[in-house]
Parts: sequence; C-alpha cells; structure tokens
Amino acid sequence: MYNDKVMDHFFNPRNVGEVENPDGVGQVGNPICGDMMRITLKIKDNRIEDIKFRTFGCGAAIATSSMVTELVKGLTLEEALEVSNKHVAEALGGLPPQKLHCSNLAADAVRAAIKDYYEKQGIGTDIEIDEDHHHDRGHEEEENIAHNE
Amino acid sequence: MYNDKVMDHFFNPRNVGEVENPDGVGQVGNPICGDMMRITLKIKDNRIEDIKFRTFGCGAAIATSSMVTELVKGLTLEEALEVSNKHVAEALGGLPPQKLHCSNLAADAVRAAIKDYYEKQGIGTDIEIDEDHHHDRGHEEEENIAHNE
Amino acid sequence: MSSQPNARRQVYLDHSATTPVRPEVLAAMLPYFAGKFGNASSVHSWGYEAREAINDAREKVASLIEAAPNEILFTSGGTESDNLAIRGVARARKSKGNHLITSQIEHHAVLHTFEALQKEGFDVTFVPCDKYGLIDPDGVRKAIRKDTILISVMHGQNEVGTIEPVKEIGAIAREHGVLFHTDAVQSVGKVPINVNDMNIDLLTLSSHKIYGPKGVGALYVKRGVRLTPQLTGGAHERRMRAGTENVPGIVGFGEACRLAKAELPEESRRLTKLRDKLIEGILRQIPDVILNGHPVLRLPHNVNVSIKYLEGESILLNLDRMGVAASSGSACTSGSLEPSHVLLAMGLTHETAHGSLRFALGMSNTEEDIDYVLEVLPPIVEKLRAMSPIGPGSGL
Amino acid sequence: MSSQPNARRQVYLDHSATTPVRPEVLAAMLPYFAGKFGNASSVHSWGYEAREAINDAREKVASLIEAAPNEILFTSGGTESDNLAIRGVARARKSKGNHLITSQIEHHAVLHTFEALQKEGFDVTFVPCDKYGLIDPDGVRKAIRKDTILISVMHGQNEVGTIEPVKEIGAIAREHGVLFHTDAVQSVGKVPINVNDMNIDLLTLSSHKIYGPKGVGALYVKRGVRLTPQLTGGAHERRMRAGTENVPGIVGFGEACRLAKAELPEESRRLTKLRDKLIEGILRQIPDVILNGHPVLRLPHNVNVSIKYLEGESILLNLDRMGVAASSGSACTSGSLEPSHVLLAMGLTHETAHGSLRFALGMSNTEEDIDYVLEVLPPIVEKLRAMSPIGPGSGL
Ligand SMILES: Cc1ncc(COP(=O)(O)O)c(C=O)c1O
Ligand SMILES: Cc1ncc(COP(=O)(O)O)c(C=O)c1O
Repeated sequence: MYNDKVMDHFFNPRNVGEVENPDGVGQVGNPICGDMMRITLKIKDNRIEDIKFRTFGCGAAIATSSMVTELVKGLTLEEALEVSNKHVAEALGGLPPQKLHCSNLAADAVRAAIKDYYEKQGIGTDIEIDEDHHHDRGHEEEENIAHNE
Repeated sequence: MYNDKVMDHFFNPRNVGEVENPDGVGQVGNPICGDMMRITLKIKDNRIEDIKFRTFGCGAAIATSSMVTELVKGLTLEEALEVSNKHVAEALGGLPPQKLHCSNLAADAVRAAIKDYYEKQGIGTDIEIDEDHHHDRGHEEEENIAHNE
Repeated sequence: MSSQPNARRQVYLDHSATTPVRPEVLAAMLPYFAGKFGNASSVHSWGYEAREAINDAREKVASLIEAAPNEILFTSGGTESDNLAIRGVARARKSKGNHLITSQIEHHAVLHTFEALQKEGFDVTFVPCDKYGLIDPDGVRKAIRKDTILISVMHGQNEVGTIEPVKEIGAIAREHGVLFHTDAVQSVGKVPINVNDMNIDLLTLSSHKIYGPKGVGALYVKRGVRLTPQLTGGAHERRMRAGTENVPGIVGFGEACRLAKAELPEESRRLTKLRDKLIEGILRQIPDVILNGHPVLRLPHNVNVSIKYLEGESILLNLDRMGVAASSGSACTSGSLEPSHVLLAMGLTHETAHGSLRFALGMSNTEEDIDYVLEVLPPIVEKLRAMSPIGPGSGL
Repeated sequence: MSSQPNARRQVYLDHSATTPVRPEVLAAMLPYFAGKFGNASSVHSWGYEAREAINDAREKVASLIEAAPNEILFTSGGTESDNLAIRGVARARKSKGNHLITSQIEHHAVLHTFEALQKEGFDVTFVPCDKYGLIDPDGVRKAIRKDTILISVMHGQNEVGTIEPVKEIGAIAREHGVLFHTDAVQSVGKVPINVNDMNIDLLTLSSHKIYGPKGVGALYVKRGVRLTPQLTGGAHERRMRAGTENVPGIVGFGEACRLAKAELPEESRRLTKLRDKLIEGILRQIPDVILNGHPVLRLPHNVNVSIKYLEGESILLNLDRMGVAASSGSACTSGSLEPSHVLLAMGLTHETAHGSLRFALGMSNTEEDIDYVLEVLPPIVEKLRAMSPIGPGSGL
C-alpha cells in the first residue's frame, strides 16, 4: 500500500519526542478523528533549530510527521510556513489516494507551532490553521480499501 | 439426464414405422410444439395385434413412444385404454421432472388410434384426447435446464 | 465418458456454452488458492499481494478491449455484468427519462432484465432483426425518443453468430446523448474490440467463454458514466460492486484476456476456416438443411443450421453418444415452452427452430474434428428422419 | 514476503477476512477446470457431469446446516446472498408490508442493503445492541409492527465475535408471521447450525471463510419462501439466480462444507483454547487494553481488543512486519471516515474504536503462533505509545 520511503519514515521515524522548553507548540487533529499530531519547536535567529513530533494515527500520519520535521529543520520561519501538506506527500514519493485527504496534517502542525511561537513573542500573524481538515476527506478517487470480513 | 432405460428405448426404439393397412391411426401433438407422434394399429379379436410409431420430438418423446408400443401390444382395447402417460413414464423408470409435463403423449396417441378404430368400425365411444396437453406444462418443480450460452 | 460407447473421438463443439480453462490460465491461478490467498482489502502483506494481483489482471482485461484499467469492474460473470449495466444505468438515470431500447435477439441475461424493468414501470422498445439476425442501426435510431436513457444491443449473437453493427449504433446513441451498452460475451477475444472507436459506454465480458474460469466476468464502464450499484456492501470495485474479490478467478480471467489478445488474429483466421468447412460440409451432405445467421457478418467460431423434420434434442443425444458436444435452440433444451426467441425473431417457423443445431468451435478443434462430425452427423439425421412422421423421408 | 524482514514466523490471524483453500478442497476442484469443464445446462455428457457435481455439492452444503438440498441456492458469495435474501424478500412481499427490521451491528452487505431499501421507500428499524454486542430478542419483538415483513439479524458477529440469540429471534419472527434471515457467514462451520431448530427462513453462507474458494456462496431458502430474483437471465438455480454456475467453485465449497461438518466439534474446542490463551495473554501483558465483544457467547476463533492511545493501522503495519496478519476497526482501514459502526454501536468511544485489533484464528494456527504474537505485540505497543501524544506513556 505505502511506498518504501513512507514505510521507512513510519518504521524509523525521525525526531520523535518533545523538544525541551519549546519555543512553539502546535497540536492539530484529535483522537476522535483517528489522528492527532503534536509538534514542538526550538527557534533560534528566526530559524527552526530543533523540532520533534508525537503522533497518534495511521502509517501515513506518522510518516508525514517524520518527514515534515526533516523538511523544515534549519529553515527560516517564513520558509517553513511555505511547506504544505502536498509538499510533504511529494517528498515521501506520494501517498495512497485515500490517504491524501486524511492523515496528512503534518504541515498544519508545523504552522500551528510557528503561530504559537509568534503569539508567545507577541508578533502579529495571519497564519490560519484548517481545523476542519477532516470534513472534506473526499472519496472520489479512492482506491478500494475496505474493512470487509 | 435420462436414465439407462429411457436411453435404451431412445437409441433402440421398438416398433418404429407404419403398420400396413392399419385398422386405426392416431396422431397427437404437432411439430410447432416440438413433438408429434403417430401410432398405427392392427387390431384382431379386440386385441392390439401389431403397433408401430413414428415420432418427431426429443429423447423423451421417442422413448415413451417406443415404450408404449411394448406396453400395449397384445392387450385388449379396454386394457390398452387404461394405460396412461404416467404408466409409460413409470415403466421407463421415471423421466426428468421437466419432461413429465411435455414430450409424454405416447398413451394419448394410442388412445387416439383406438378411437379412430372405433369410429371406423362405427362403434360409439367417449374417448377424449387432450389436444391441449402442451399448454399446461408446469415449471414449478423443474430442474434447472436452460439454454444459456 | 460412460454414455459414449461408440465414440471414436471426443469433439467438443459447444464453446459458446463454456470453454475449458487453458493450462496457462490454471497455472496463473494456482498460487492464489492456498499460498497467496489474502483478501485484497486487508491491511497486511497477504492483502497487498492479492490487491496487486487484481490490479495486474485489471490491466490485462482493459487492454483486450483498449480501455483504461480503472474502467473495468469485476463481477461474477456475464449475467451479472449485463444486469449491473442495465439496471445500474436505468436506476441512475431514472430522473432523466423512462425509455430503454434493446433488441429482440439479446441473451436472456439482457432480455429478462429489460422485462423486469418493464414490470417496474420502464418503457422498453425491443427492436427486431432481419432474417439473418442483423439489427438495423436505422431501426434503433427511429426508436429513440426524448426520454430514452439507454440502448443495449449485443455484439456477437450467441446462437446464430451474427455480428451486429455496434459501432454505428454507438454513434447514433452518442449523437442523441443516450448511453450505449453492448453484450460482447461471445465476440470478445474472437473479433477485435476497441471501446473508444466503437462508441461503447458499457461492455459485458465473461471469463469462461474465453478459456478463463467460470464465476468471473467484467463490465467496462466508460469514465464518467454513473451506475447505481446492484450489490451493496463493502467498498470494493470503486464502490460499484460489493463482495470479496474472487482473486484466483480474476487472475485467471486476466491471463485468459492476455492470451486471447496475443492469439486473436491467427486463431480467428483458423476458426473461420474450420467454420466454413463445417458449414459447407453439412449443406453439401445433408438435404433440407438451412444455415441460420448471417453468411458473412459472422463470429469465426459459430455454425448454426436447422435440420428440417427433426427436433434438436434427439440429434444432440445421438451426437453425444458419438462423442460430439453441440447445442440446439429447440424448446426441449431451453427450459421453456418455446424454441429459441432468436430463431423466431429471425422469422424461422417453430418447426425449423426446433430442428436447429449450433456447433461452436474453439481452440482444441482440428480439421479432423470437422471430418469426424461430417462423418457421424449424416447417418444420425437419416436414422431420425426415417423415424419422423413428417418430411419426405417419412413416406407420408 | 518481502516487507517482513524481521519476521521469524508467518502467523496469519485474519481468518475472518478470508481463509486459504485447503488442499482437499483444491484437489476436489481441480478436475473441473479443464477436464470436466462442461456447462451444467448443456445437453451432453460434459453438461451432465457438471450438473451432477453441482447436485453433489448442494447436498454437502445443505447437510452442514441440516437443510434439504433443494433449499440451497448457489451465489457468488456472502455479499450476494445477503443482497438476494433482503432485496428478494422485500420486493416479493412488498404488497404485504413496508417495514423491515435489522440490527445496528450487521455486516455492510446487510446494513448497506437495508439503507438502499430505505431510500427506495421501505421503513427500516435498526435495533441496537448492548455493550457486548448482543442483540436483545425482546428489542426485536418490540420493533415488530403489523406491516413488518422481514427480520435480519446475524448469527456470529464478524468483528467482535458475539454470538446472537438467533433461535429466540427466529421464534419471535415465526410467532408474528415475519420471515427471518440470518447472516451466518462467520458462524458456519464454527458453531453447529440447524436451520429448522433455529427457526431460520433464510441463511447466508460464504465459501471463502471456511477454507473453500472465493467467489462462491449460498443462500438457504426454506421451502415455500418466495423471493424476487435479483439477477435475471437463464433459468439457473430454480430460476432464482441466473448466471452460468461456477462449477469448480461450487464443488470446492461443497467439499469445504463436508470437511467443516466432520471436524467442527473438535476444531471448535481447539480454537476456543487458543482464543482464550491469546485473550488472557494480551490482557495480562499489555496495560490499558479492553476486550471487545461478549466474554462467553463468542465465536471460537475471534479475539478483539482495543489498545488504548493507539490507532489500529499503525499496529497492523508493525505486526505485518513481524509476519503477523490481523485487522482493525479503525477508520484508516475501513475506507470510511468513521471507525467500525459495530464498536460504536457497542458504546466504545471513537478513540477506543480506532485502537481496536481483531485476531481471527484458524485451522493452521498453533500454540506457538499465539506465543509468538504475545512476544511481538507488547514491544510494538510500547514503541507506538512512546510516540503517541496521548495516554500515560506520552508523559504529557
Ligand atoms: C451473449 C451472452 N451474454 C451473456 C451470457 C451470460 O454470461 P455468464 O454465463 O458468464 O453468466 C452469455 C452466456 O451464457 C452469452 O452468450
Ligand atoms: C458476517 C459477514 N457477512 C457477509 C460477508 C460478505 O461475504 P463475501 O466476502 O463472501 O462477500 C462477510 C465477509 O466479508 C461477513 O463476515
């Protein structure tokens, strides 16, 4: 189902855990919907110096979390804000169609963490986090995955 | 589909042909319905001295024709009139369910021939021939035979 | 076989009823019964393996008719595909119109499905055919109304072998914005099919007619065409057809399609030659025989003749005893009161229809098989005609 | 398999999804692919041979549930049987009434079929279950109205293994002159079934859950019960289900039923022991785990637990890597937005439902398999919990 790169990030996730004394914390999703992601950041000179994640969710959720931490580590906050869920999926070499709409909120978690950082710093920001991302999971192009026993 | 006895009568039919100068001729069914049977009789001392058949029809039609000639040969006309299609089917060890309602008109042909004989002799008779036998072919208890390619 | 004491040869000439699974196909299927037996919906290696096998088969089936893999739905057979196409479109487009068009010579899987829809309140036009079993595209055009939503006309006629002008009918359907379904169960693998060139929106295939296993079929559904699913349950087959996929069956069907495509041109030529030899032989050797179906626009494997003054089943039983398998449109073999609706629609009398015989050739048949049939059939006919109360042989 | 680099063992524990075809079954099927390949409707030796094979299989299937052979219809699987039973009765009895009863915990093949009928205008009552997944017969009784025509409640629940009181529900249905269907796909061969004792009018079976081939199933229809056919076409299966019969599949299904009947008592005892060992082991070794389904009224092969603070798919992927196949009721494995409707109906929170795991035991499983699972599962859970932002392991 998943490609080798996704499986690698799932089985050997990078940057798991919590940054000590984080400068920003982002949490998106919730266990009711089946996936929830928590990002903690250390910021230095407007750059992401350290980043860790914790995720409750499926293979795609964990792999995208791991990947996003690799993608944004070392970037300036402006650069990091440009990273989208789509970029994460592409960096993983693609996700199964039915996973494109769900379990793919890693970039949102990073944005939420940066937003948190800005707010703590008293910096005004217009970052928007799509809290509703679960409700538009489409099924049009889905593969045939089902629980049919 | 058919049992061995039916197959024997079908492949080695007894009394095929036409009696010469018949005393009675009976013809039932018609080619439109898929089976037609013609019985010719020689009568002597109120007994069936000789009997022959010609049949257009399926395996059951030919086998029942053959069997009925064996059953009634030598019988008095009264005895022969007692022979029913059901007797013929039983004497053959049974017919497939879907053939019980059709292609089983041999006894009717014999009755028709005897009726013809009586009429030629000027003897009054109340023999009735069910000319309509094709219309009540039932399907309730049918086996699953179909032309499905 | 025990009931064939006098057979000097086994000649199976009923390939339109069903075909044997060819060895390559069985070999492709075997790993999927016990080793790779997973459910394609499962989230583990056994499941992925099954899913991949199905995807692979889907490509092969699609390729045979020049479709895209995601335009192929797997079903349990030709009958289910016909039902899904017709009921599925009728129900999905009910709000657009209430009129359906088909022909009088469709397979029962199509015909009885339209009759069932008729009882549900749909208006159905059954267009007639000519004496060769050919449907006139212009007749279809004239039947189209403002509220027509579906036309279904088969490709290769299963009894008499006539090849219908589906490309023309498809063009007419498209011109009028009507969906077009064709039952290609008998023509697939015998005649080249390109669903795009031929203007086809839905097309029925069956595995067991092309040396694949029984219990599998497919429906081609052109991208964008909406159907109401007829089997509801799990989210299989793009939510269009629920039910755990028959993985070995699907794999076998895929392999059968791949082989059919590779061998089509040559095998068609070979069958056509055998077919014509058999037709000519029968017409030459047996008096009072007529050829049913079109003399030229004809499936390469179909021979259909009426042997006058005889009933079909009695000939079949005699042929079987000699080792020859064939079929007939006689009422006695149809499970109904009437002989073949196809032969009657072509204008045959009941009597002539009862005497019809179909020989459907296939992969295993050789010239020697044809010679053998031409040797055993005439004496059978002679013997039965001598027993018949009708015709010149009866002397009546 | 390539994606299982660390597996020291292959342990298939997804027998409720599908089972391998057992060797005796495959051996019984093999002659029917190429040698005895006839169409059972054909009038020749190849056809008779196929017809006899089907009759023989029908007796074996009937015998497993103590029915008469002519009460068994062959279909393409459990899904089709469910659809045929429910749609077939609803349409046949429409004039008698418009109300149908089922439960909230049926398989999708039943549930979605009732939902489709609801859209067609039928009134459907979905009776709830208790926290063990048990349906209360009295709840069913209370749902019955004057216009109720069908009750469908499953026998063995496929996800959580609860065995429903079908005999009692059947008695209530009979008392009220309502037909009773039960989906016994998961219980057949695992638990003794006698359709007469249990007051069952229609019962669904599926071959591939009992070591028979995929793509075959059956519907028991009590003598006298009328159905509207859902697949129309040829006059197969007493005119109740058209489509060329899948002869090898049917033969395999028959053999699987014969073997299941012979082995049932001993195999059930054996599986129950393994099941209880696995349940106890998991509950003992892993904290924050709950058992789903009934502790006693439970299919002998079903284990279902919720591993709190985790999502099911992530556990499945790890298990698979260790060679273990299982399933989950998580949304991520269901193809829908929601986790298992069964677990939710039992009152589980979404979160707990997402963390459900089902192990379905079967013929090939041994004590060593269970030991292996109990060895590999705890470290997987520990590793994933350490990664989770919720639960005590998260330290948050
Ligand atoms: C033209 C045609 N359509 C449909 C079918 C039905 O297909 P199946 O036998 O796979 O149900 C057949 C054969 O039976 C056929 O010849
Ligand atoms: C309880 C139950 N009913 C119906 C089905 C559907 O049967 P099939 O897979 O044969 O379509 C299944 C399994 O998928 C099942 O577990």
